[in-house]
Amino acid sequence: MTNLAGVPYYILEFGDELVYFTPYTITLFLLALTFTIFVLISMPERQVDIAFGGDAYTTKVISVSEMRFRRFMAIACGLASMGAMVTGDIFNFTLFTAMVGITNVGIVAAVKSPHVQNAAYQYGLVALSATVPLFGGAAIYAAATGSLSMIELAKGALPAVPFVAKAFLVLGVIGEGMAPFYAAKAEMFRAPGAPYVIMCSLSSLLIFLRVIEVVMLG
Amino acid sequence: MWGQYSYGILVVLVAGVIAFFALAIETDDLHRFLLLDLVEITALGVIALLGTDLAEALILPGLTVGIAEQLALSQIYCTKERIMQNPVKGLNIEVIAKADAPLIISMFLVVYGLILSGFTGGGVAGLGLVFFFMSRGYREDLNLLEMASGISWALWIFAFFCFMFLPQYWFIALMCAAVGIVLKVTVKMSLVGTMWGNGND
Amino acid sequence: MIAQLILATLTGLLLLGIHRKVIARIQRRPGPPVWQEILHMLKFSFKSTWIPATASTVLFRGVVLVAIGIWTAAFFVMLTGGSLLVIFGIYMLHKIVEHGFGLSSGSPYGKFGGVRSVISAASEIPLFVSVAAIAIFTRSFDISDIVAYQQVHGPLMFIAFPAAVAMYIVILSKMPFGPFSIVESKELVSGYKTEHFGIWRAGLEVCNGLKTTVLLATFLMVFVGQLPILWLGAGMLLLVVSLSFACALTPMLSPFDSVTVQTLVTGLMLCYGAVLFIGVRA
Amino acid sequence: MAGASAGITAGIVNMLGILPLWLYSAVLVLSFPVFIIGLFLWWMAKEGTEDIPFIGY
Repeated sequence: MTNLAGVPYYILEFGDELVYFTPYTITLFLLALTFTIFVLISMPERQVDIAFGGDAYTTKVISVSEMRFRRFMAIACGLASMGAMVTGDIFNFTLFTAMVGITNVGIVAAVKSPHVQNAAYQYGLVALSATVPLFGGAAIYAAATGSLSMIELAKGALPAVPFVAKAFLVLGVIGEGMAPFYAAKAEMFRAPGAPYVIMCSLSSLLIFLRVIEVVMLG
Repeated sequence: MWGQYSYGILVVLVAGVIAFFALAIETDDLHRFLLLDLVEITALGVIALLGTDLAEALILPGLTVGIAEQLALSQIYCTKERIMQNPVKGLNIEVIAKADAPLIISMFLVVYGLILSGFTGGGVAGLGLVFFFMSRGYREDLNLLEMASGISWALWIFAFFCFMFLPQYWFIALMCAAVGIVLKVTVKMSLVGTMWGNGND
Repeated sequence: MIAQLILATLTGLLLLGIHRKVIARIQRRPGPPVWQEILHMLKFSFKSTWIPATASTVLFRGVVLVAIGIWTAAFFVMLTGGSLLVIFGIYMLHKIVEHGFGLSSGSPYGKFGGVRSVISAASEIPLFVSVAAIAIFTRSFDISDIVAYQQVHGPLMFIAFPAAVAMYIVILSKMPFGPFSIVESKELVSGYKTEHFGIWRAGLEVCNGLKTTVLLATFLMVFVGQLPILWLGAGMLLLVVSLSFACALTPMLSPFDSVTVQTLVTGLMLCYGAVLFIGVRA
Repeated sequence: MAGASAGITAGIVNMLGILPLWLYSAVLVLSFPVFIIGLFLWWMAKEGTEDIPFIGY
């Protein structure tokens, strides 16, 4: 299956490190870009809490210093996911994925709510342990085929990639990102500051979509 | 070759399984955090098994990402458990603060680092300075450190141009570069621990 | 092509109206007229609109544009016979739209809708297994190739029946009033779209119309093959009526049960995929 | 208003059919949402004053 996600439109090579765009990755890349721009220019919303049994309500206001930190982290997250979308190198992909994990923790780390803090900590533990299968998978890719370049893998001339390596890669990405598989990530989304929090779920979805393409290569 | 690799990866995977098992049965948050370091090492083991130059190039970013994640998590742990409210200033142990030993050890380390020169030397000398600052609760003068850093940078650039345009003076250039990088790494190392907010003000 | 786009939107909204009508008739209610959803869209677009004082303005507006934009892209991919992966990538990214709609207003109801939408992301996994199962047969992800394969070998509906069932369930989870539509269940007022009213809601309706057309037409193209336009319409109508029966006869599941059922379907699909894969290798 | 006119002009330019297909669809993907929202903004009734979100009955 050489023609996986469409014909690559554009390939940019720096020796072994390469960047390429297919219709699939360019769609994902543009979406990451769009949301990064939203994060850049939008102010956070004020989340409304209702005091039950009365008409009273309160809004959670995000302080400027907290907002700056979270906006920075969200932009970093957007850049990392953009990188993961366009890279043509499996190890770079895992590095970007790990970076998305760190920035996801950072996005909610400044929230003062103990509930969210706890969720972020638990998420961080899982994300950190997920780097083991992630890097391990990439290393087995390199050991079995002698190459980390996705273009080379797609050509089909290299030895077959062992199933373990693919399973490790998917396991790592699921550990870094996918919300339904553990509740901590979904709990993080209760934090106020929608434009930033949404970056967490966007980046994990994008990376999951990309890893599907990566796994089907080679 | 493939046989050796398979055995190696089997051993690392068994180690990984043991580490994950420990992680799974541990319930205390801090202990789990510490165990994670153990888990992380198995990932580096898998990469190291490649046994080529590529492995070295891959371990470094892997290690950096791991350390960055651990730093982020430890910060969250601190805010989560409200440890940040009572900051620690240096090693406030009276025996160390009064004695001459830290001074002597630091001096030894710095001198040894200067003799070693280069990246490693900078690391050793920086360690000496860090030890000294920590034991004395020294108020770092960031301006001085910045100046030293700038001078070392200039030295390095000078050495670079020397290599480019006056290759016959290569020995001077080499010395300049060595001294420059020693200073640079020393300064960077001694900055460790000063970026944690305004604890020293 | 703009005409096709607008036609697709109106068709989708009409199908959603038929969906409502059929559900109502099954439940022995008169129900709204079939063009109610189109009127709905127009009505919202004329209404006086403002953005809640607590909202994150840029995201509140931007997410509507993104919602229409991604489904327009999916429509073009479908028309030109592009990669199936792109359509299903877009299908998954619709989660972000729901999430953004829910969180950007600051309303607690919207927030819960958004969080539920993230939790129910498990429903998307069977989709990828079914896509992979199709690819095992056709050796390509391009819709044009899949259509060409079916002209030789007959409809994939019969060749890969479990994959068709899985994709049917996936479409079911995106239909309103279905057993899996926990993101807009009534205890959350309107779920993620609680605070989007006026023209922003009308924009969401446009997106819903496009989405319905694209999903149904893709299902038919992938599992039945290339049909003449009239037969395509008839097939979509049939599909909508069957979906309405499924929606009308099942209660809405609780969030926990919904995720459990979807995870079970995922597990079954993984088994099916593994069997196929081993069969191809052997 | 600006959005609507941008959408319409983009549409007219693309009607000429001199552009390659992928560029055509890319432009349309970008302009269609703007066109729709711009159109709605154009014929929408007067804007009201801001209010807090719905907090229950």
